[in-house]
Amino acid sequence: MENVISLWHSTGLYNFTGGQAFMMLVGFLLLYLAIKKNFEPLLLLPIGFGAILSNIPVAGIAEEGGLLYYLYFGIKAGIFPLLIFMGVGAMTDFGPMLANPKTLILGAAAQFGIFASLLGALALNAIPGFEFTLKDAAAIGIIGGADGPTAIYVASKLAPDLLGAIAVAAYSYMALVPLIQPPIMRALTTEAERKIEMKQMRAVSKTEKIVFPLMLLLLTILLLPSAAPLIGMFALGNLMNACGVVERLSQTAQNELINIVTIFLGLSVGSKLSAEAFLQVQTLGVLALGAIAFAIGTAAGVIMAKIMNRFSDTPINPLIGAAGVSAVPMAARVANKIGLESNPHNFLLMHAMGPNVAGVIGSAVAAGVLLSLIK
Amino acid sequence: MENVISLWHSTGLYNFTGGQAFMMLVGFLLLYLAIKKNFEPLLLLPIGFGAILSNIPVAGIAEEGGLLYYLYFGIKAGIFPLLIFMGVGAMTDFGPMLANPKTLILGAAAQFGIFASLLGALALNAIPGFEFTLKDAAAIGIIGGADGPTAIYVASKLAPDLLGAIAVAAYSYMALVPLIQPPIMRALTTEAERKIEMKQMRAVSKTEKIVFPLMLLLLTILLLPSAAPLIGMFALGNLMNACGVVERLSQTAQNELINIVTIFLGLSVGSKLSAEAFLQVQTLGVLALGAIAFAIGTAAGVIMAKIMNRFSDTPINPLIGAAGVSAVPMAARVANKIGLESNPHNFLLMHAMGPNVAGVIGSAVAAGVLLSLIK
Amino acid sequence: MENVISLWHSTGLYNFTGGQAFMMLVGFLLLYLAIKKNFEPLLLLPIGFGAILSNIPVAGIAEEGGLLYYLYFGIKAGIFPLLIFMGVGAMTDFGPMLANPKTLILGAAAQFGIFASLLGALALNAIPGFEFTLKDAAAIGIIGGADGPTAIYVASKLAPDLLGAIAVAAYSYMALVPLIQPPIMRALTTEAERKIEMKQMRAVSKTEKIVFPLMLLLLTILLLPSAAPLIGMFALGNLMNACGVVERLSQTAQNELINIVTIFLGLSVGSKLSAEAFLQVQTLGVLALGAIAFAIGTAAGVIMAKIMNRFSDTPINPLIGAAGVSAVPMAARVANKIGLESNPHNFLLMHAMGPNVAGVIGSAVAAGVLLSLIK
Amino acid sequence: MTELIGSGVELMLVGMGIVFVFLAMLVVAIKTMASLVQRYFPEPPAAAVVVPVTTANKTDKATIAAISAAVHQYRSKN
Amino acid sequence: MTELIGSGVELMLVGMGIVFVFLAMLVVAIKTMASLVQRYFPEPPAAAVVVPVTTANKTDKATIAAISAAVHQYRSKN
Amino acid sequence: MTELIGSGVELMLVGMGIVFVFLAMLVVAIKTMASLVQRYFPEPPAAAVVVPVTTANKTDKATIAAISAAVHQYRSKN
Ligand code: NA
Ligand code: NA
Ligand code: NA
Repeated sequence: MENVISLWHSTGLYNFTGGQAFMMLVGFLLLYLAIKKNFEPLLLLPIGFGAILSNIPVAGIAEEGGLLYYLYFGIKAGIFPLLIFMGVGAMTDFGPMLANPKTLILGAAAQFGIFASLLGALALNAIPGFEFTLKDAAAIGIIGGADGPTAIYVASKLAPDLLGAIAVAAYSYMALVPLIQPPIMRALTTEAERKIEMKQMRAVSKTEKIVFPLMLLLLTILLLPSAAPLIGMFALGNLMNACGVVERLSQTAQNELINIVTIFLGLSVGSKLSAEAFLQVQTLGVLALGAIAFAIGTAAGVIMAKIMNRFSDTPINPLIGAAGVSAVPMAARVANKIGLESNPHNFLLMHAMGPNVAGVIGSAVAAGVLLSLIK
Repeated sequence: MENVISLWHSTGLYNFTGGQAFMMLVGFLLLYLAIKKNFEPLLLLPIGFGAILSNIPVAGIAEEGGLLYYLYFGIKAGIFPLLIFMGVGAMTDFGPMLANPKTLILGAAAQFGIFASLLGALALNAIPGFEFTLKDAAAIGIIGGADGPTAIYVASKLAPDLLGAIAVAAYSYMALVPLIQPPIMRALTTEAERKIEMKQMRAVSKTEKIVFPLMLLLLTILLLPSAAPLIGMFALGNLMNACGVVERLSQTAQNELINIVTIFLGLSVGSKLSAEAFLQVQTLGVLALGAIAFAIGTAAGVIMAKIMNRFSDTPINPLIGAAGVSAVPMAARVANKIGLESNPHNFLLMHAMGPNVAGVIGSAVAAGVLLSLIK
Repeated sequence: MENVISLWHSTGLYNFTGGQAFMMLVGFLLLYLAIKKNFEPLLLLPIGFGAILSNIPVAGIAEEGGLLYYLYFGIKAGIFPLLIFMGVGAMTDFGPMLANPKTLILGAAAQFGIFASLLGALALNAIPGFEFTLKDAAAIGIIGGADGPTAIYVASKLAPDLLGAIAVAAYSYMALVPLIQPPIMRALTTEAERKIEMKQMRAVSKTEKIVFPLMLLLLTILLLPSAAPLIGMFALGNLMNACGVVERLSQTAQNELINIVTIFLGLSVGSKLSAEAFLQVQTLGVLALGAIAFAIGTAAGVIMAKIMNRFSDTPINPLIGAAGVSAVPMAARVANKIGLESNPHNFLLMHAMGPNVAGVIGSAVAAGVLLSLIK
Repeated sequence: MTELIGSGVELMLVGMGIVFVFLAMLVVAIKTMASLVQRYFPEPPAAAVVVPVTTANKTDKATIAAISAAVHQYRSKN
Repeated sequence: MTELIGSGVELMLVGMGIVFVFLAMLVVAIKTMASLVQRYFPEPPAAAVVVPVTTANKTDKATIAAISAAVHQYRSKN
Repeated sequence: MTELIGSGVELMLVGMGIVFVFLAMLVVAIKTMASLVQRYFPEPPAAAVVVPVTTANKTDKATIAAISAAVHQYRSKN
């Protein structure tokens, strides 16, 4: 009898708090979005599952001694996002960007979304209930970088409490890029602009692809060493792939290693979706500001592309500016699709890949600035 | 000369203790069973090798600062068994069980072996030399779950000193299922019963396979959160495989990740095969009780199947009850083989897979009960 | 304005020290050698990159809390070199050595390079500026083992400060084997000796290949337990491959696992290439002695092969003695190539593989002696 | 000693009880789920495998196709 | 509050400035690099890659080709 | 200093001694093992010959082994 009572006292039903139940629903919602809506499933499925696991009463999976507690160390120490960034680097082809380097400027412009939403977060403090510090605001702004590992890395350094909400927002909006971007892109461009065909790109030599990551690293070292962990690991992965002499390391970095780390990272991020941290009015702010960041970044990229088109000797289709937010390769595909609607013979995909990968560099640079200036 | 003497004093020959030598023999025996007798070689080979390495005098491979000391942390923290369980989940097809859910009851019945041998361990205390605590008894009983990661997980929490013996017993008896089960199955069934043909199963939709792991997790959360780490990771692996949208994570979980963790887990389990811990009369008790647990579990499964066959509207071949102990997929194959002996047109394999995978859930539930009630 | 100044103060340009700049050049040089000259790129690329990352001012990637700081734990604890050795063991075929066991003696002779350069390091102390301890000298000598993981393992135990220089020297000279060895081989042999054709080898059974790693381990345990971690993990990998029943573990050990660990090990070794540790006159000593160690090892192997040829009933081509330094499989290929120059019908490759893999055992044994005798 | 055996017996009764209750509830849950799925999300048993797999991994497939196309293009270009 | 906003505005100006300066310098660096490479290490677009790749990664290439063949085979079978 | 050199010389003598003794014992052990295996566990040379002789293309073999392992693994799984 004693046992039965003690067993009843150890059930989830007896111990549930409303917050835990709600966060589990959030977890199931993320699983639904991942599986049924195909929202960045590689990340949102483990994140959603981690949210469920960490909110189970009694089990203590995210508390000291639990699995997610140990895995979270990989985020706290910055190991997981950096290893993922290495794998992403190994998967990235800088060819289109090297063929048309001025598209880098589009990748710079789109980072405006980061700083605009940073400012937005600070402005939200005017509303009672919001009390974002500068660190919080910077971590929220980085959602606008549209780059998962960068967002997680920055949030884990500046605002670990917001990490769950920030990661969820970042990956959700990346999945929503095909919905968020097109109206903005259409509103800011004329039909004539969308019809612009771009010049065939030159071929990029293997040497250039090998030298580029080293050059990128060198510039980072000289100017912005606080971005060196992110850009360094990205450049390492890219170099491993480009140089062709360590093929087996490159393959492992972009397959098994990134897969293992993705499972662990997703679960650990999910473990930050606790009721105390997530069920705050601040979370609504994070979600709203994240969407704004994506929208502003898209607009900034398109407008910059329009300006460049005016002054450039070769035509630039403004649609490819939207790809500057990164969200590789989704944003480039969106640019291609909108371009095809106006001109069925206009394939913008490769042209949009330039600003797209430049956006990854751009947001890593922005992350370095934030990490360096905000103490 | 000094060097030569100091060298002689540093040889294994000079430093060997009888216990270490004996444990090394145990290690070599395990290697022999793994390689020549094909006894669960994926686990018993690393376990045997770990036993040898950890009993080398002077080298201190399992002592602080040694490789196995560090690897063992993965067991102490529960990380390795849970990651293996995730991989096993990704490899498990619940289709046959979902097509015929009442076979779950067989997976429940076969867990009787766990509790019977728990009781047996306590009864053994009547014999001088045995002093099993309730925790020890529970850890021994879980051998009857016929599921390696579950046994290791429970033993690492309740009785780390017995971990080596328990893991060895669990994997050895799983390998011996084709010898242990058939006589019991034949003794408890009539020729007519063994000839029973079962109805062709219905097809199970993909949606059911996706919903099931979530439903299983939900029930665990509500009723038995102490089983949530085990069942949660199992459900995660299963969901990753069933949902089809994270194929690369699922493949990594059931290949490279489980392989890496298996090597580490095996070596670390082997490091618990030290002379002090293993060369106890208790170990004989563990080995004997483990065998009893398998036998009783098998019998309970068969008897329950006979009872169900009496009351069921569709015929149930009692042989498939034996598969309820889990030992996937060996026990299901044994049921199939014994069935074919009596009726060469009777393919029970798929029907036995239902109770077989149900047994995995059953022993994880039993583990949850033990972990929850024994403090 | 304040921000701009603070940003300038946080640039690499402002914070660079001469030492850091120099070490970065060393890192870039290693990348150049790896990518353009194909010098052991699997190791020298990550090592070079690690050298660059760890010398970035401000970023602190190799300091407490940085990525390379955490990764370095895997070397400090001996985990990475041992896991790599397991993978190397899984890739090693002892067949040629088992077919012709007396070639093991060649693998023994070539270890003379280790002890000669150990002595050389102590002699260098006569020159002001050099102050090598016995531990330092032993760690330097092990470069002559021509075996990366063994050198890193020993250096991490005896002389962590020299680890960077030792690892770089070991891998560089392994890459330079086709340049270092031929002149020595030609100088010590006559044209007639180089023309010697060797007898076709006998076939080696699978049983022998399974028993050998266990026998090797047993001998190590009895005589030299201090070599047991290295030889144990090597034997484990070899056994996993030879036994054929744990194919999936063996494949993972020699592919994904070794690749992951190679990336981590390389980066961590690179993190030991700091200005303070590397920019010492001692480093020049390490580099010089390493080259001498390779040369003496080669000579000792060739001379021993000449002696054996005189007393053996079957002819032995002295060139295969050079393969005894290990540097698998480069040294065996060099022996084959030089042999072909003198006799275009003389294929020495398989005959040279015997001393080649024996050299791996030989240097692990030498490592055990050093670790055991030097306190 | 007897007390310990008593705890063991109690543990056995409670434990087997929980295991049966849990798995029995799972049986009910599975049956309910199956009928709900068959009513609201019916899948033609044959097509069931073919259709969802292709839709589900569409992006992965597309990605792989795109990547391999890119690789081929890259190789032919260089 | 206003002070915080002030910091934010400053951060935005400095931050976007750095991002633009950094990427603009990268543009210059890439262009310089491209012209240097094309002058001193010209590669005939077709052959350039074929030769070094085949010598350096011969085995890796073969491995990848074999694996991708196996994967295709596997897919077509399943 | 001289003392250190002395230790070094001693280390060299002992070290090379151990290395030779160890590998010489291994030679004896291998020969004993080989004759025991050939007497008590003889294997038809047909299968054995193929493996060591072709080690020249070790990588190709390894590749094939890896692929066939992968294929087997796939098959056993599916
Ligand atoms: Na970005
Ligand atoms: Na079970
Ligand atoms: Na060697």
